[in-house]
Amino acid sequence: MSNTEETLIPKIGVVTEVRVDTPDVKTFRVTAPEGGKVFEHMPGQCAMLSIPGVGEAMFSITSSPTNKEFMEFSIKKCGCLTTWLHQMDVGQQITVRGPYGKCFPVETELKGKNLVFIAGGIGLAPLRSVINYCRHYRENYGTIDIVYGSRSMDDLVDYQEIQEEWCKEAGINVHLTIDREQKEWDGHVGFVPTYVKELGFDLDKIILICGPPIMIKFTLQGLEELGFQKSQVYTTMELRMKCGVGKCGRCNIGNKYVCKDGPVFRFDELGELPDEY
Amino acid sequence: MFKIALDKIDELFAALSGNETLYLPIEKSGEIEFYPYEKDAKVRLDALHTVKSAKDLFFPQTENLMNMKLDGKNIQIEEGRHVEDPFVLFGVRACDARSFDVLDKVFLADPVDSYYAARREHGVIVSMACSRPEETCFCNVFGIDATMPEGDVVVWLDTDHLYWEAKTEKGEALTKTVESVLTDSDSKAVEAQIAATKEIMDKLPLKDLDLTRFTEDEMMNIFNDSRWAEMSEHCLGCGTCTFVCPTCQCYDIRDYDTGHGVVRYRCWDSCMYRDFTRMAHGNPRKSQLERFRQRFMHKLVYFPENNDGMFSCVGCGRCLSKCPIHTNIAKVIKTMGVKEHE
Amino acid sequence: MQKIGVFVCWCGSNIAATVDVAAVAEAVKGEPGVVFATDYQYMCSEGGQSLIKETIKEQGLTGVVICSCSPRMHEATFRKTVEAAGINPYMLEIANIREQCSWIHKNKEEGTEKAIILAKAAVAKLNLNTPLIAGESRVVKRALVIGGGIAGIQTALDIAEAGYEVDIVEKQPTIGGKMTQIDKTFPTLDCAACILTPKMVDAAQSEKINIYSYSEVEKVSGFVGNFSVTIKKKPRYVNSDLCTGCGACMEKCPSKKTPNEFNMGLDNRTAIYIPFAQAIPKVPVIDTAACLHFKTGKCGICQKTCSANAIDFDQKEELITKEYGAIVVATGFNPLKPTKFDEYQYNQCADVVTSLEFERLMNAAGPTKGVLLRPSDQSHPKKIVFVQCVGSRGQSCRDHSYCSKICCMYTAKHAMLVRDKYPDTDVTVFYIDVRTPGKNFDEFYRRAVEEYGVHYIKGMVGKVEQVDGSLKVQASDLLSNDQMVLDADMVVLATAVEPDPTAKSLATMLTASIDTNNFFTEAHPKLRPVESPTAGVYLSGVCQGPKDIPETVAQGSACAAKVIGLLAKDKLLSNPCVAHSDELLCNGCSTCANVCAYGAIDYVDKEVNDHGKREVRHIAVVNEAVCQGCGACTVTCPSGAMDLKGFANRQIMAEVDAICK
Amino acid sequence: MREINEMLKKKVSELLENGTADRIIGWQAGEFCYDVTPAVMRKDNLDELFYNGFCGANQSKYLIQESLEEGKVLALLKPCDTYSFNQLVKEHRVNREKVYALGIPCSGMLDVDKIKALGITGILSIEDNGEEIKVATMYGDKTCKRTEVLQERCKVCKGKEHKAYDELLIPDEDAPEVPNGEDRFELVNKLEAMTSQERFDFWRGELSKCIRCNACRNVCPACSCRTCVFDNDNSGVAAKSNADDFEENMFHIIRAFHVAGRCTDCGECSRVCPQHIPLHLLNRKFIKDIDEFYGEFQAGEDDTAKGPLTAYTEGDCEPSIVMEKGGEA
Amino acid sequence: MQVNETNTVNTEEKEFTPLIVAFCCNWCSYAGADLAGSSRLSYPANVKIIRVPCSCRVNPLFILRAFQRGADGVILCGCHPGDCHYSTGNYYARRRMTLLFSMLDYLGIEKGRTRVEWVSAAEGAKFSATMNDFAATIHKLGPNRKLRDLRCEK
Repeated sequence: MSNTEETLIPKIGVVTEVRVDTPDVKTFRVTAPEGGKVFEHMPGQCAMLSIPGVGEAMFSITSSPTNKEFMEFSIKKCGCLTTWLHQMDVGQQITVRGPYGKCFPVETELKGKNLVFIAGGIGLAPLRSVINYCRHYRENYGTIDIVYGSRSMDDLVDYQEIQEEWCKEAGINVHLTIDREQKEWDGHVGFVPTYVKELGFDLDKIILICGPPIMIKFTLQGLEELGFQKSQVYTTMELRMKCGVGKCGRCNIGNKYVCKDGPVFRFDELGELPDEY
Repeated sequence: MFKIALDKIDELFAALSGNETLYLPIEKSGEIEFYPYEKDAKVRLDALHTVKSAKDLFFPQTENLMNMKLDGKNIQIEEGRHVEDPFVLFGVRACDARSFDVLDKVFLADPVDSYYAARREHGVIVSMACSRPEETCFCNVFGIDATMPEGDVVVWLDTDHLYWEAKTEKGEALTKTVESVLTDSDSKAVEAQIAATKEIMDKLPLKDLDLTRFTEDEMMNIFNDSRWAEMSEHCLGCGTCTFVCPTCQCYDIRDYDTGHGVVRYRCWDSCMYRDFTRMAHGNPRKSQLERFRQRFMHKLVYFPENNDGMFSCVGCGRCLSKCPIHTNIAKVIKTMGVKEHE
Repeated sequence: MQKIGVFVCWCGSNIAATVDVAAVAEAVKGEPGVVFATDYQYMCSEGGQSLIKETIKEQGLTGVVICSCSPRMHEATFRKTVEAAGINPYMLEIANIREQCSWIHKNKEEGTEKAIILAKAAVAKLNLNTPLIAGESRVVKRALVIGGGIAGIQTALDIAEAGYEVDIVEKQPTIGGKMTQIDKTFPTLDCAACILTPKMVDAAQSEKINIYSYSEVEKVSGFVGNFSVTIKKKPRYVNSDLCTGCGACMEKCPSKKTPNEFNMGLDNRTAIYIPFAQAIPKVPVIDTAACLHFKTGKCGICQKTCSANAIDFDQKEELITKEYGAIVVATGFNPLKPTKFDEYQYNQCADVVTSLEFERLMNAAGPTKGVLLRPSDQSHPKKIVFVQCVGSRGQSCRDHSYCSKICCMYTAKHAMLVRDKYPDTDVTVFYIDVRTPGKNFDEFYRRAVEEYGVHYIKGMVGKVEQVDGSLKVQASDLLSNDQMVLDADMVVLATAVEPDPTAKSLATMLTASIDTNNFFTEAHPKLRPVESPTAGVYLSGVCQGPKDIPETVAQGSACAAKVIGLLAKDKLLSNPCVAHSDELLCNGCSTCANVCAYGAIDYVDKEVNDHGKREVRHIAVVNEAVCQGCGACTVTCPSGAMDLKGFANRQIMAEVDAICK
Repeated sequence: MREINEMLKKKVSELLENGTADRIIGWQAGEFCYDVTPAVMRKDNLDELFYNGFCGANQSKYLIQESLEEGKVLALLKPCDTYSFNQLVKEHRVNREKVYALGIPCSGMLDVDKIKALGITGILSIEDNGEEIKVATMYGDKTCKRTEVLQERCKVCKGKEHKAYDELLIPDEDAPEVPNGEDRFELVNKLEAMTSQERFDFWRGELSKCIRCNACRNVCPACSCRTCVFDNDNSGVAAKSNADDFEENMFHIIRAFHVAGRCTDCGECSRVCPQHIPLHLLNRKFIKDIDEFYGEFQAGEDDTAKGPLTAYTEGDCEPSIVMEKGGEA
Repeated sequence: MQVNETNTVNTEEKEFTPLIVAFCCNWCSYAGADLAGSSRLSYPANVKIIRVPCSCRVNPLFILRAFQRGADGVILCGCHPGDCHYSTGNYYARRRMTLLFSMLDYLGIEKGRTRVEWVSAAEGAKFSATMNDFAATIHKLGPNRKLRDLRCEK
């Protein structure tokens, strides 16, 4: 049985690399002070990061557990803490605790399945971990499709990795789209929900989706029109959290605690919960 | 069973506070709370309730978790935990005594909250039977017997004696330390008092509150009940009900920069507060209706669903007398306990 | 996180003698954000400044702390320095370790310790600084002068002289103001008209000056450099472009019984009239209240008479909106009408007159052609009593508490003129004090007493009574403590100067402030006497407080100099350390606007996005071009929505924290 | 009271019927005889409307939100509520156009906590005959004097005149008088007469009870900020609990300061405090100082007057006046 | 209930040097302090000046903050009434501070710990004399114990 000493008391992490992904998203590489990962995790799990004196918040771990050297967090600047995080340089220490929550069922329900990842904007962050995990254990999974959209070309997170690794890898179909026409862009233009419908996936696939609420809402509608069941779709949620262990009450929705029972939910499970997310 | 004459009760308190801190209802500046016993303290065993509940002793309103020192880019963490000293909590009413069970479900569930666990372990609870309930009492609704509270030791008071009975090993151990001031007693006086109290309890106006809907009806039916709107309409969004409640356990973790380090502490929080779930880009509970509903849904539906039907309310009635606008859980149970359009 | 460089100046031995500068540099190295710290002999020298610039580039600094002399000394210098190296000039903080440390402490240990704390406070503040950019706004190269009296004319002429356009708005049909009604001026006794009318002509003929007579300011918006003013041109019913000013219409007008304002109602005028012969513009105006055409629909004789076809009964009120860079208030004064002073019988006796009425009675162009005659029976008064301080320096509600300043002198002038022209007339002046500060003023007053034999009695007039066509004046002599009753043929009341009644509404339009007496308040009573606290609004003449003509003209010119200084700029750079209201926190309660001396806070309805909730709210918005950055609003705002850039709550608290560490 | 209750019901239903307003904020009976709750009612549930000696809550703060909503709301204002109402209108927090203010008479409101403090517990019903309060309890019938259990604010009633209204239920001159012989500054004077240390101990005792539930703030019609500085994490002073004695002082000093010159002395802060901290004594101190230093001022007397902290005179007293005044050092 | 882990350090053992925070308006008093400096008129080194644009910028929060963090005295200096650079700022400050100080006194905080002085840019001597006097007053009052935050103690 673990107790508070391991949950509320954080560990120290060191920022070893800062990557500017988009004008408002940076990816931070974090290791333990002595090197190596601060802790192990599974794809979809989260960690509480904090700058002492500023605040603490939950972020999904965007790197794959298969990476044994470091963890990565892609963070969009939107509030007080994230603004501070964005000001960090290499060498800065932060506090890290976790891992929290349930992961995507990569070792159970998803195993052997054909997967479609649908992401919008910063929503790629939690899915990136799963994608790279599945790439690593490629033989365990069927086809992989990735639909990723953003406001513009500049807002695509991890664009380099997408282009240089995912797009080049056999057996992975990457479908990128941006909201509005742009000079340098020769790919698809349009919103993710419509693009998903245009692509029209086979019904034998499992969908993993993450992005802005409005995108999820319309994509889900589209998927249902295509014939998908809610039980075929997984998502991950973002709520305000403090303890991470289902005690502080903040992320309580219905009889679930997102930090502990989530953040990964299947849509048919979510349907039974109050719409307070 | 032991007893001690009330005019000698200071001897009991002196004995109890000999080796460890004794907390009991003491009046200071006109209000009663569990304060450490000291000579000349105004002990108020006659009072039905303290303002804050006894949970404060196990889950204090503010508690340091750790200290952090910053040096350039480096952080050092020092745990702010301290070794818990044993203490006695005296005069806990049946409702508050039950509230510890409710809190245990949260804090002792995996992963255990070691701060809470340490205090639970080090605290001996001396509960006190009720003999003069008030109109706001409805603990019976939750199957609590106010005349026979849970606790390591139970005491009963009549007009001139205090009766003492140990119920657990911890209680027995405590009894040993105070045996010298107690005398043996039979249970007749206590039985008579219990009978008298039960008669009064039958007159309690809220004794018949019906909870069946909360466990039987679908969660979403109750959630979507339109009457939440009118019930919550004038809620001020303050935290009074939450902070006087013996079972509310939401907390916040905050940092305080002292100028030579950062203290990370946790403190009580309230789901009634507007910023409880607010994030930079939005708030899933935008209105007081949603926040109000969350508090009562949690107590009456979500919590029982996860905890074998145990409600997160013990009927102490504090919120009934303290709510600035007199909206409270009794009204919620009465209104929402009946299906809409029935 | 900022990247801060700290530079500790020795100032030769000025600092280094009592502060261990190297220790200061060393001590701040561990502070959050500090990536570089050093000391140097003279930070402000060429070498020191290049050291700063180079370090900024080498270290990629985002902010600089300089520990040196007072920011009042070199803040501007160092701001330029850091700006030259590419960082925002407001990412600079100065720790004052000379004037406020090394120069006052003798013990080096103590001095060093304090310098370290001051440096740390500066670092703590700088960590929260954000780049500030001074706002720029254009300057409309035109000024508006409100009021066409001597103050307004002087200001307008001076501005025009410098080559800028000026509009004068005058509510009367002619410019000239009160000075046109004055006969002679003290202490030289030259004729007012002779010195004023040439200036009026100059104003009318200036290519740069545009006169809106018979017009009023209707609305003012905008701010310094960019005011937009709506002027209401009242209909004259005479086409100014066509009218030749021949006056034939006035001769023929059958309605001749309207009291003549110019002569203080001491004679009558026609319904169509030009106030006086030298009026500018010399275009008549029809008084619709008196005109038979407007009253009955008949008549129209003037129209028939006018050979230029200038009469236009259908003329309508006209609204003109123009932009101005500066606004000058020159609304002047009115003499108090002593209707509430029953003891002087002003309402009852025609021979009790005010000083301005007396001016008209003495004036060659006045109702009596300059012969002093009693209004009641047109006889020569033999005994005249002057009463000073009527409505001034009093305590009761009908009085003003202030001294009207000019009455002593003009009363001396009146007394002297009467004695000069009619030596057989007995002249007595009742006064509280005689106040004659001014060049040649006291000499003037003494001449009145000594050469002209005017009786000055320190005392108050208690009562004036009319008995058989003559006046009995009851008074007390405060020096001899005698009660007396004087016979008089005429009593002249030196009535108080009052701000023009339009002052209050105009002040509201301009968001300029006025005092309890309705005089406009200056930006600083000593150092900025011709500016109002509202940027771009200037004060000329009596609207700011009682003044005589030379003072008025001097202030008019001073005011013009200020306006010219403003208009000479192409752009205004505003101080970026101004207040800013957080739209999500603002309650719209307007408390901040109540304490703003500059009218810099507006309220607007704005859609805001409050954590995902969109709604329209009524909230405060600071006009950055107008805000002066005092911070009064920030403290009055309970929610903390209002904050001051450069001196933000968090920044000041960070300094407090660092000092109290 | 019963008579007024009937008149009120009739008037309200008339005003809702004829479309003067489309809803009303009134009171609804609660579980017990004393726990009256504010409630919005419309034509169809008007019969729940209710007015008795426990309708003390100052409802003017609700009008901030109500006046943002569609339609006109009917507000029932007791004489003392109109002060807060004026103040809110002055600060543009309540849209006057959206409120129809019906002035209702008040003969002093009762404080159930004071009844309980007399040892009367287990209350089943309360009868108020205007002079005496008869309480039926689980432990027998009790009586007490009405003046004994009046709310704090009623003991120093501002009078029966309504300072703002669209209509009065009964003319002010016909309304009952609230016996208000007490000097509202009595306790302030008493504190001022203490030594500094005694005052410190008094306030420490009181403020250390504070549980930071924010009831005082959330009920206060002057504390109408959308986001309080103490809730705003960016303000630098945000706190959720009194982690140190200092924070108890800080919260209450600043709260009193923020409402200084705006507080109408409605006493809601003290009424709702679960710990019965006499918070109104902080506000009254400011009121007393303002009266003494800057001339008598009653916030909410009208909806235009400039507040004493947004005004000044050149001859104002210096802060050093505090050195000469007050208790011993 | 609060649980604080901070140990109370007995500071009385050391010689007491009061910590004084002085808020000075930029236009008059800060310049007055500079003048005191250029005239070499000394005052205790434990007086630390914070520059604000005007005395009306000083929020009661800042003053309480200083005490919280361990200041023993707080003084606010501004232009003389009537001489405010912003014409009216110090009038507001005067009312605010009068009320705040009165409230602190009412709460039992020693009266002498807070002060307002009007010091013009020409009054270097007054600035130094004021600071000397204030420091002496605070020294007499002893350390601020009533309005401090235990967490912030070293």
